[in-house]
Amino acid sequence: TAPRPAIAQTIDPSKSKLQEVLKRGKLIVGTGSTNPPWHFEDRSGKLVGMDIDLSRLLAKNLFDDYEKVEYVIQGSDARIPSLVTNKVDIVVQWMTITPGRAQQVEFTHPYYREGVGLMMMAGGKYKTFQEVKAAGKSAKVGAMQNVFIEEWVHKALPEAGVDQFDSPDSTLQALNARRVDAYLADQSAIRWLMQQFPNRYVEGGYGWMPNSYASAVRPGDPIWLNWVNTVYKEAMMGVDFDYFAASYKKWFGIELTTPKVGFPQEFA
Amino acid sequence: MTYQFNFDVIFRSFDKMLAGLWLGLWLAALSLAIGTVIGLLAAYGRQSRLAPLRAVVWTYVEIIRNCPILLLIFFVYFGLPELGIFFLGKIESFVITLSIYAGAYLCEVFRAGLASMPARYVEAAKAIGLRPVQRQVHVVLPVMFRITLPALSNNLISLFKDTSLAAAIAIPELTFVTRQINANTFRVMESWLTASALYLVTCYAIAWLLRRVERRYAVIR
Amino acid sequence: MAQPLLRAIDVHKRFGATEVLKGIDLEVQQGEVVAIIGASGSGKTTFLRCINLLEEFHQGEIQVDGERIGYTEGTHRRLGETAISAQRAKIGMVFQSYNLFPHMTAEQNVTLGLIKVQKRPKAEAVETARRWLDRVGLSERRGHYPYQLSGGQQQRVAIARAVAMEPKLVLFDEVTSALDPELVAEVLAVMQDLAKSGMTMLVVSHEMLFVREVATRVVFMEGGRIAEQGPPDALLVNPKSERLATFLGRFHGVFR
Amino acid sequence: MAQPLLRAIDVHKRFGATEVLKGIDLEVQQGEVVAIIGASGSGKTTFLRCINLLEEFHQGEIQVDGERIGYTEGTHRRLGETAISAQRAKIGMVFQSYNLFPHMTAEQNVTLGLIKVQKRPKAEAVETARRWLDRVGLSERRGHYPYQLSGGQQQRVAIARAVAMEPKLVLFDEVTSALDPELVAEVLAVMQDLAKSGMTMLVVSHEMLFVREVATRVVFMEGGRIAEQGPPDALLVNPKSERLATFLGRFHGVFR
Amino acid sequence: MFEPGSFLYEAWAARYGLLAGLATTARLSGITIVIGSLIGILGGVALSYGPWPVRLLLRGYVDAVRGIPVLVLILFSYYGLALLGIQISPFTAGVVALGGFCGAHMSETVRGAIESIPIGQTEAGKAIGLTFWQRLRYVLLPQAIRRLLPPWVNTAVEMVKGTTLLSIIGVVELLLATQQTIARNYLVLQFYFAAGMLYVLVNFAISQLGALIERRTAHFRY
Ligand SMILES: Nc1ncnc2c1ncn2[C@@H]1O[C@H](COP(=O)(O)OP(=O)(O)OP(=O)(O)O)[C@@H](O)[C@H]1O
Ligand SMILES: Nc1ncnc2c1ncn2[C@@H]1O[C@H](COP(=O)(O)OP(=O)(O)OP(=O)(O)O)[C@@H](O)[C@H]1O
Ligand SMILES: [Mg+2]
Ligand SMILES: [Mg+2]
Repeated sequence: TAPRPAIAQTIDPSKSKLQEVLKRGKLIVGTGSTNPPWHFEDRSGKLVGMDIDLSRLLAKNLFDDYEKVEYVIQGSDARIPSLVTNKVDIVVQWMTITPGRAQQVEFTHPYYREGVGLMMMAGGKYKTFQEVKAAGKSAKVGAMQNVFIEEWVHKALPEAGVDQFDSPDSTLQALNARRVDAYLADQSAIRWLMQQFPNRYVEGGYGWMPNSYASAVRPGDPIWLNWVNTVYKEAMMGVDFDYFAASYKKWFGIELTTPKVGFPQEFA
Repeated sequence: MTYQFNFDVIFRSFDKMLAGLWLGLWLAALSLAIGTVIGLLAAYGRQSRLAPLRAVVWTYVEIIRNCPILLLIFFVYFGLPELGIFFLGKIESFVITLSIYAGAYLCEVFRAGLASMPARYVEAAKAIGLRPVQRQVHVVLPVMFRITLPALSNNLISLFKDTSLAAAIAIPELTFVTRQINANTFRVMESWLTASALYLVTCYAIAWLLRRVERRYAVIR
Repeated sequence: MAQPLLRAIDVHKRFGATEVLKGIDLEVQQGEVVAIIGASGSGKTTFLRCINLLEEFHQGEIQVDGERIGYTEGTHRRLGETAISAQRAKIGMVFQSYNLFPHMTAEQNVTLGLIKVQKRPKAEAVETARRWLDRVGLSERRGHYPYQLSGGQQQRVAIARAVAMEPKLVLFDEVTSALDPELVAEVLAVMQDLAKSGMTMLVVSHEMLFVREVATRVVFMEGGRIAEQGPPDALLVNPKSERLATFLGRFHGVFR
Repeated sequence: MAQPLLRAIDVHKRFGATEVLKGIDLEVQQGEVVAIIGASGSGKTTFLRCINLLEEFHQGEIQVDGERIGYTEGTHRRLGETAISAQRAKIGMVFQSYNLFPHMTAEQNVTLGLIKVQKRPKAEAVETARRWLDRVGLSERRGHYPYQLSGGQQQRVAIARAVAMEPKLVLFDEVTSALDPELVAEVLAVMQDLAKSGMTMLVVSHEMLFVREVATRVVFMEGGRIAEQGPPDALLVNPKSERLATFLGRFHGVFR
Repeated sequence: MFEPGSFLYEAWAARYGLLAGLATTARLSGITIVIGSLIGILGGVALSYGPWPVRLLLRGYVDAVRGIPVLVLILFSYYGLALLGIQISPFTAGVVALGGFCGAHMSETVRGAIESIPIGQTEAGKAIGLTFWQRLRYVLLPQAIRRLLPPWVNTAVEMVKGTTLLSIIGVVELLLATQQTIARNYLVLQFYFAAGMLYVLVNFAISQLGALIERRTAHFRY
């Protein structure tokens, strides 16, 4: 075959998702509705959470209106198909970046670094990570389904048994029903639960297995990806920092320090 | 069409899928066996002269048949231990759930079978002097089983399809394995296509086998 | 006269409010072949079913071989199921619709009662079954299931099943009416053969030609009572009562 | 002689490889009552079903009232469903198993064809149905469903349903063989009444007594062919062929 | 008893969401059952009387759809169709998948019911000159209804239960609405139990309705 010129696709800006969204007048976001503090319904039935705040920020930067978002609620299984089949403009749904997934979708800048930890019943058999570890084979850990999950658990707890569930509330229920001794979850989720039920659970006091959360878009559209990245970066480092910091405080209880002025920290 | 199919990642995990399929078959067969016993007892219970017994069986059948099985699985697995009633592993608790579920359906199947049992067979059995239990064992049950065989095979097939719900409590049958592959590769289309082909082929195989059994034991009435 | 094999004394039977049997008295001696004729609804089938305890009756008494059937005294205390089963085993019954067990071969149909009721060893039961199937001309069909047999063959298996247990009395309820004329002939031949061998039989039939050929005595039932009885030639050719004459109307010219 | 109402010319019919009708030729005049007798399997039912187009035949031709039935030419071009339905409407048929519509009352069974096929106004159809139900002695039962009627009554409704449409020809297939003698008498009376009124009928029956009473001509079928025919008294009493004599064997003593 | 965190308080707080979920479940089931029944009647008649190519095609549809778990059908109608360029809402995709599933089962039911009617009925209809459609309309279907009703009710109940699977493509029906409530208050058992009872109630009502119609049409026997 003939050698292809180095820049085969000259990018036509008018074909970008960005133009499509602007013309449409609203943003279509794929997300979930059952995973606090990321995306869930509050008592009034409104979707709220960290992922929702980010979606609203995107809308504000597109249309100067936080409300111009249409949420397509979907299960975790649906995150990639709905992008591939063009059902949504972007998926903002606590997506862990993996190189495997990156072969099919393009990830934005990460907006949260997550680790996993253990949570146990306050009156349960074990109260700390160390106790679980010491229990060895006789301890059983419950976790959300994920192909790496056994590997992750065994990194810190080489002998513990693992039970996998397909939703966070099933997993939590397994802990409540004492089907498992400890609940392995994202530390953000554990923090949230501890906050919701102050005396019911105890936290293991150890976190491991860092992984990054980002949004994802359909591959092959650098203009759209770049625009979303710009919004995310300026939320973490620039003009929208106050909004972003307020969300962090609200959902994770984390106080962010104001980015230093001077040399841009991200390139330091 | 913009999507590029890629089955390689699926076939790398194909042995796991087959193991999941095999497990599902076992769960279905076991549940059918236990469900048959429950269903038979319940069917006789509904014909009982004791009104309270009839009422209990009726309530059991109506509640179980009308409740989504996913919710039943949750109750048995999560609910009973929290209420301090029972403690079982996930496989056991799933088999119990599915058996109770199957029992409710089979109760209706057997009841219909008993009702459509021509009275003349019982009379012929009486006429040669068989005692009540002998009449049930040698005439009523064998004939009823043959009459209900098609319904039994349908039930086995739907039980097999229902084992896909065991994924909800982390039993590694086919659906669970497929979801695992999804979570890893996000090849959702490919993995579900493969899984449904496996389901379809298996259902056909079961149906074909059972039709042979039906033909073997057919009763021309 | 010897003790009658069957004695029915004033048997009454109701379905709900309607009385179907209004006092049947009948004695049948060992070796007799008694045919019961009568209009539809006159109670013939019901009477046979009472003898075999497939129906309960409400008054009167039935004795078979001197033993009271179904009740310990009057019609108040019904016997237990086990005792009743034992009594039924002494009475054979052949049904209009054959009622063969559809999941068993001809041979298994015959051996079931021999093995489970009479507790005979399996080998002996099979031996007996084969002898009887032979006698009704079905030795080659013993491995066949009922649906593989013609109506006449099924009915002959049913007869073998009943008589193989060597009952004191065999009841036949319209055993030929589901059959076409050629199959009727098959069954008729078997029954005549049995009659000759001295078996006591009670036969309900609508087929007057058949009745005349097989019966030693004919009983005419009418409205739940026995209206007339006598030897076939006398009864069928010269009916005494008006009602029987009407009933036989169509055959009147035939039996001369 | 007038044009025959029914003319069958060399009718052949196969089921798979076996030829069941091997060339039937028959002419029936207006007002005749022709009985068809013969051994089981000789093709009687099949012939009736060919006339009414419930079976396709493979060779030959059938005409009813001068009109070729079922095919436009030879046996190659079968008529369309609508045309066939129209032809069937001119031929009544009464089945052995009655085949009443179980979800309709006696009256509705009779009016269905009048209203939907003959497009008569409802009131007139009901009027006609009542007249016919009256005539077969069922005026009081017209509101009853089939399961509420006895076999004889059901069969009479079936006859009313067939004749109410005033067909040129009525086919009866063993209409009495599911009935007991008294019910047979009921149906026989109705048929004799119809015969007297000049209706053309083709009657298949195993009941020789019945045949002798009702038929003006008897046709004996044997192995898919018409073997012998003639007036009943001649044919039944003095059969010419050996085969018919054997067939009549059991009745031989009867018809003297 | 009524403080935040108690079941009654949370249930009251979530009432609109749960009722909306129930309404979606009802609407979905209703539409699905109607569509499925229409497909079923046409499919059943075609399976019994259609020319062989039609029968073959339908047989393929019926057998395939009945051999695949409903969940997979749902994923196909939502994402599979999208791959072919047909974009439909999750609700519509649910209707397509469940309606197709229901239709396959109903076709089989209708075929069975029609074929269980003795051949003599068809012949008697022919003998008085009724055309094909008249026989269907006046003789076969009225009798088939009776045999149809019990399996029809069963399938209807299955459909109601099957709507739970649409939560995966984001149709907020009763189960997903329940899960959304649970995600907020973690009263897992209580809310699953409540949802279960709602399903039982709805389905029980359907069965009772079926039984009522059955009694109404029981004015004849065989
Ligand atoms: N189970 C029943 N319930 C109510 N009535 C019944 C029952 N069985 C029979 N009868 C009625 O009892 C009467 C006698 O019935 P039976 O069957 O003994 O008559 P039959 O002489 O054998 O008539 P057929 O010649 O028609 O067989 C009939 O009027 C019948 O309707
Ligand atoms: N649908 C069919 N397929 C194959 N063979 C058939 C079919 N219908 C009838 N036959 C055969 O055709 C022959 C004639 O049958 P038909 O029913 O016409 O006989 P018949 O004279 O009416 O007998 P019967 O007195 O028993 O009613 C029989 O050998 C029968 O087995
Ligand atoms: Mg009787
Ligand atoms: Mg015939």
